[in-house]
Amino acid sequence: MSPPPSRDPAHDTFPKLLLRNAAVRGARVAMREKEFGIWQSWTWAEMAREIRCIAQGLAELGVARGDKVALVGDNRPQLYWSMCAAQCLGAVPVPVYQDAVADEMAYVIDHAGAKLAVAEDQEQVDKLLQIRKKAPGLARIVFEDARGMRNYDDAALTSFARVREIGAAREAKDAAWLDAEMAAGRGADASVMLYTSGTTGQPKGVLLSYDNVIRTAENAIAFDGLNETDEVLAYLPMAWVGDHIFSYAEAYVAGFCVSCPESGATVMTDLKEIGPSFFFAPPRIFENILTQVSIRIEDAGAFKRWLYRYFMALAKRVGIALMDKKPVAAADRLLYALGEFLVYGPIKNVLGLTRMRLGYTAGEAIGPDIFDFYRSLGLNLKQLYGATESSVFICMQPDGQIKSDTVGVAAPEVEIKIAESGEVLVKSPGIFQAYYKNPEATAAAKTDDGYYKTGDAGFFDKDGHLKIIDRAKDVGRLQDGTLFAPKYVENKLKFFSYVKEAVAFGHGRDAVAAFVNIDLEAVGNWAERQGLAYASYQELAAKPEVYDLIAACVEKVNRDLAEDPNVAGSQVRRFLILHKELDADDGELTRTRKVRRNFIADRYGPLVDALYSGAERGHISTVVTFEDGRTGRIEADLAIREAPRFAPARRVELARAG
Amino acid sequence: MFYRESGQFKSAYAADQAMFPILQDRIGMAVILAVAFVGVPMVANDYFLSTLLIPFLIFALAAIGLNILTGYCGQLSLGTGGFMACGAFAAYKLATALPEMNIVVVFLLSGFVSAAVGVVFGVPSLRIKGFYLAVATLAAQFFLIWLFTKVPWFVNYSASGVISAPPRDVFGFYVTGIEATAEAKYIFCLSFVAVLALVAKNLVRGRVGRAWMAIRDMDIAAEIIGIKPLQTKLLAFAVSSFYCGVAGALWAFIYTSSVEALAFDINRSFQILFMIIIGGLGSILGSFLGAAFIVLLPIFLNVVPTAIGVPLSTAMIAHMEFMIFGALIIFFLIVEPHGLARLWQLGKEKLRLWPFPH
Amino acid sequence: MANKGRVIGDTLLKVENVSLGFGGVKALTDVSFDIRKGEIRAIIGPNGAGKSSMLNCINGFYHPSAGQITYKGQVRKQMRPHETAAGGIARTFQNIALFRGMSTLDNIMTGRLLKMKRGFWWHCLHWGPALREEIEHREHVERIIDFLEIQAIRKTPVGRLPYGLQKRVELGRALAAEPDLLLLDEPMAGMNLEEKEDMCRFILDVNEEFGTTIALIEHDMGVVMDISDRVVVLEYGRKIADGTPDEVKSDKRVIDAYLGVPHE
Amino acid sequence: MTGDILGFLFGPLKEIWEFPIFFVEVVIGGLLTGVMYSLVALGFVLIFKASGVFNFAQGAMVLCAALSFVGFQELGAPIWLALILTLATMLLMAMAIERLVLRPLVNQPAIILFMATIGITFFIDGLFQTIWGSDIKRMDVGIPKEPMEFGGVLVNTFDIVAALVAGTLVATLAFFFQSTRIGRALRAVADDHQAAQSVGIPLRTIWVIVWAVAGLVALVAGIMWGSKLGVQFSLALIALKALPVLILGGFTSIPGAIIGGLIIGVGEKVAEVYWAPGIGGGIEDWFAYILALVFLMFRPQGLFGEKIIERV
Repeated sequence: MSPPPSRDPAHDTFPKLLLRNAAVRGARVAMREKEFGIWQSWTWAEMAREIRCIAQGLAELGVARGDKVALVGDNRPQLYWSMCAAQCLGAVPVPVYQDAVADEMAYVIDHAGAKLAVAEDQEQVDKLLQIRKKAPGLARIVFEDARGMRNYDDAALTSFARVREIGAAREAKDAAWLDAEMAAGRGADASVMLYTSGTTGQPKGVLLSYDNVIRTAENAIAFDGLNETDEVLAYLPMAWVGDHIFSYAEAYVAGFCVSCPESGATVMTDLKEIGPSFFFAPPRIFENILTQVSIRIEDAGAFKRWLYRYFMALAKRVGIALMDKKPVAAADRLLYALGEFLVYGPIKNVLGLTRMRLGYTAGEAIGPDIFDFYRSLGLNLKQLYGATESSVFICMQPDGQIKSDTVGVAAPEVEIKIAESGEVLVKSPGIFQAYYKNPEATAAAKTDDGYYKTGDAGFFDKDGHLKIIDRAKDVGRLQDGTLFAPKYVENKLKFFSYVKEAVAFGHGRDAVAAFVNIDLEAVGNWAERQGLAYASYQELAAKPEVYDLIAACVEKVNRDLAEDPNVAGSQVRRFLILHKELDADDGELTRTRKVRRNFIADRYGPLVDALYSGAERGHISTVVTFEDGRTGRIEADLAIREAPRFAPARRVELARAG
Repeated sequence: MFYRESGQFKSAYAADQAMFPILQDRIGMAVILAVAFVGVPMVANDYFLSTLLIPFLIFALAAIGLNILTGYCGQLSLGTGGFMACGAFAAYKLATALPEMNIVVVFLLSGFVSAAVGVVFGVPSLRIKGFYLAVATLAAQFFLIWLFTKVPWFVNYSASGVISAPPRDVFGFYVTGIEATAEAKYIFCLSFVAVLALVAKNLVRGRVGRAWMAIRDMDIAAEIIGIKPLQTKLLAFAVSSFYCGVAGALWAFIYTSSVEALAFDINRSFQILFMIIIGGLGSILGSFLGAAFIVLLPIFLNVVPTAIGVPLSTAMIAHMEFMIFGALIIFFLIVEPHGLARLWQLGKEKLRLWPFPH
Repeated sequence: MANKGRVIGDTLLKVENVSLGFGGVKALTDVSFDIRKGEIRAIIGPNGAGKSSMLNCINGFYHPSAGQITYKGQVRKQMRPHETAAGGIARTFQNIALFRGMSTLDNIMTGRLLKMKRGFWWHCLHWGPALREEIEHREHVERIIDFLEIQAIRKTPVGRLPYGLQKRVELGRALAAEPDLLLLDEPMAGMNLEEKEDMCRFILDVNEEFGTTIALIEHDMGVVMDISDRVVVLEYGRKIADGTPDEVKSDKRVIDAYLGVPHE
Repeated sequence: MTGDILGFLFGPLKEIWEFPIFFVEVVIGGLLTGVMYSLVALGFVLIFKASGVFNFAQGAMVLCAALSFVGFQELGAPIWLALILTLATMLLMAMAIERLVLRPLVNQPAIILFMATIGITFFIDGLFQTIWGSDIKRMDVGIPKEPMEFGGVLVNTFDIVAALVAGTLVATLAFFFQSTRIGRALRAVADDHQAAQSVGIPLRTIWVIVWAVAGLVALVAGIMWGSKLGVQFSLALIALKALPVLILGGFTSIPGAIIGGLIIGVGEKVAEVYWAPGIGGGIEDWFAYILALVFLMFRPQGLFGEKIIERV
């Protein structure tokens, strides 16, 4: 069953959209990049020229229809161009997570069978050269930034400038050839291959067709009213489907401008400069920004702090109602307007969100306080539910119907049903073609009637909004048979700014126990105000005062959980604060920074045992990988705390809900 | 608070290096100019224009001149009064010798005469530095004033030695002499000051200004990267004296309407120096702020004690002025050597980050 | 170190029998050596060996009381430092000599002053050719900023920067002049290991990427031996050794000087 | 035209040749005025040597000392008491300056300190005139003013006394510097602030002492000048005359201050008497400066100043 084609049949591939944009809005800026102190920009016409030259150059290097081209690096215009250039030739771009260690990269490149890779800089080139034995198909490496590459004489290396140069020569001779190649693409062709990080096992290559991506992008653009005047900052990994849809697909379809930050370290400054109208970030980033806001305001003088508190309280009271166009008293409206001038406007300005018309957060549940904070400032932040396999969009929140604990209603042209097991099943134009070279997994992921199994457990609330509670396979039961959704508990913990990560255990146990990672910045700042001295994360994490702080958070979570009869049994009985931050390099988190619960349970087995043994302390010794690749061993002796628990709310409600 | 900079990104160096890179500042400046050129002449009375605004503008111009030399190029000068006198007398000689010449041209030329004199007195700056140079500039101050007092040629052999400025017009409006209205004088001064302030700002933010600041911050390093010390310093002396000269001409022709050397004595030099210390060394804006401060303080001292019922004698006010200026100079040098301009800048920075402190 | 592609050319600067004295104190006595085009030449020696005096002679800050300096084939007359700068010699200082009142960007822009030709009157307008010139040089400076990885501090007043960054800005200012001969006076003094490594990388990159001839003074023997082609060793104002790092390392007098064997 | 200029330049030489006695009188008059300049310059040098501060306020201190001295006398104090009270005032002022100005500005560039002393000048000018009034006051400490004749040369007794007083003061200061503990400490401070501190000399105390001594010198100068010209604001301007003296003599040299003063005194007087009439007179306002300036071009460090070696 093939997805419906794009709504504009003449422009059913990105290369065709590129030509259309160059023709209808050639003078509009298509991309920007902060480099050499200013925002270098390219119009659609210039970008089309660049892409054509690169495509010709890649063809010269032997890239042909059906080949895979790996893209390795941060968000750079040149990498986005290479993506489109590959598509011009009918090749399939495979963006790779730029922070992947060599082994992970080797797997992806070998599995995809990439012939050529476009790497951002020396660092990525080094990795690629290192993995060539494991990925023998990789014949050529194009590098964008020539810095430090002077002494490399590997025959496989070509500079990006050189590719562009030979491409330009070829383009001058034979532009018609490329025109034909670009026209030869069809909507049903494979457009891009994105590797899912996967919480377990090896990553899977998700093949999406042009129809998948373009049709979905069209729907989303119509849903949110995006157009060519919008501005987006591309700062999330190119290998992640979210970036592919928002910074690439939607930009080509709607014709808006995408800006690339100077470097990872300058994203916040660049964000402020650009002031995007459409902004996307995982909850983690919104959370970090809010933490920053709280910390910075704490350093302000008494008057400013009072002003901030007063107007934030007001915003909390009336801000969201105002945004949802609900009736608000005239006096409050007036005060809110004053607040906009004195507090909200300036804060949005400093954060770079002044021009934000639309913001999305997805990937994880966002804390209701955090979500409400942004919305009460008058920012149209929405939650989104999606997956790589569905070209992102499954559920979206329509304006005026935004709730912090649901992900909204089905997106346009999306059908959702809930399986017996509670799993969410989806059918939409964006549902992927197949997992590359993995028919079993493809078969397992799709039902016979064409639904994609999201693997998430959830249910619709009374307004028809979908509420996701956890991964379907992770939902377990305590010994007494009570339902236990670990992520639900973890998220509740993580909604406290002091908690960076939490890992909850309980399946098959008599009660719930948890590991906690403190947020070094927030807790560190708190410790400074308390006059607590500490030298390292480990030392801070072990402080009894910090335990008290976290215990208070756990207590609040338990109180909260007790309110909802469905999850009242999941209250945390015992917890400990881990001596190190969970790290993707140690395999504890996925590249998208989701906790790998089972891996952690294995690795920290003695600690889990200690949580359930009633011991006062747990001992652990772990191997860690340092930044330079060396490994070392960390030993720690951690305190374990008991948390107070609360009686569940009345059974009557439980009965009704059940 | 007022600043909403998000989204004001620069995609060209010209925009990045603009005088007012922030939109709100551009709007603010446009409003100030509109008020100064249109609003003020419509509302202000003659007294306000002739005793407050005109001297303020002229002082500001002289302060810009001294700031270029001292604040930007680091060469302390106590001869400002002398260079102002130069401009005043050059303008008088030019205006009387060539009555047909447009007064704007006269003023500009007198600026160039001052510049030439400034260069002569700047020559020692090659050999001597710091307060040695300051003392040397006193030579200019005393010598020039003596010259204009003692040599009758400068006053066209007038017996009294005090002469009034001849009436001249621009576009049919008298700007000097008895027939000139306060409004015409004000607009004329304002135009001069606005244009020259713009030129000064242009100079200090480009190649020339960087060379000056390099000399100021570390003259040895400046020379080693290829800056010619004498030429750079002499240029600063020339430009500085040009500004002071034009200011002197405006002072004599427009403000006092009489050309006399005593108006430009050593105290005038100190007065201008105080303006740039209080206003801010190395800041064009500071020159305006300092001038405003020095013009307003005596008025404040006159009005406030009377208002609160403790009227002061004239002598007392003069002494109070001395003390307050002295104390303020020390205060600013200790607390904020970059003066009011820096305070404004810090305040602006606060507004840009509002409500955050950093 | 794979320094392929580098070409060491002819003599760029030749110091012959140079002596320098201040009053009664002899800072340099009869020192001779040469610097070849494209090489990294180190001048080392214990404190007070006359290394800085040597650099000061080369860039015209001091005038040798005897001997001569030949630069680009011409015997140099008494020259003021700004004249040697115009001849293509740039330098950094042991005790950072940045313009503290200016930003990083402006500091490096001053390094371009020699190359800016537009007249004073255009600068009054800051428009037309003057503006074009500013932008043209800004572009060049931005490349240096990018090269030295100091984008984040572009508009920060240099006085507020930590020591290591100030050193980098100073290198940037010297590079902005596109010198033929770059003199570095203890570029790594007071730096921690990581900063030293960065600085070494920059020095090598400058040498290889732009082909700039570099003469550097350094206290830290290890660093010098790693990056330089040839080394001159001074002690008490006299040359005691000259050669490749390996030769110098095994020279008995050098070992004595560095191990502090009493000297009569 | 050329003839006029030559006549202007060389005419007076003929006059000098013809009336040598008058010339000697002029020179001696110049020398004695020069002594008075030296007296003011001495205060500058003292402070500059010990704290590196170019004290522009020295002239104002002369005025303040004189004003206070006369003021106390007007209040009925006998001369000795007025002298003590004035000295106490100057000491108080020195302490205030050290505490309120020098201490907060320590380690600032010299030029900033210089500007700060301009601030001090204005402040104390205003303050003392507020206290004592700004009328011209007569000062009489009983020094005779009749002219005396030495071998046909007429000399003013007052000037002789002034010269003697100045000489005594200089001798005392020289002794103070060379032979007392505090004096040696002062010299150490002048050479190297840190070294002085490291051997246990409290820098702040030193500064107070130096400023107080400069106050004493100012008092002496004030009494001399005040007796000669009356006590009034223009006394502060005398100080400006001491600046070229310093340039000539070098900022750090006491002998330089004296010899510089004498040269300026003589040069100014001779020029005034012989050449000034030809160009309108009143050249004493600037002659010293131009002389110093011309001199500076050839010897930037002054007659006795140390040669400045620039270091990088």
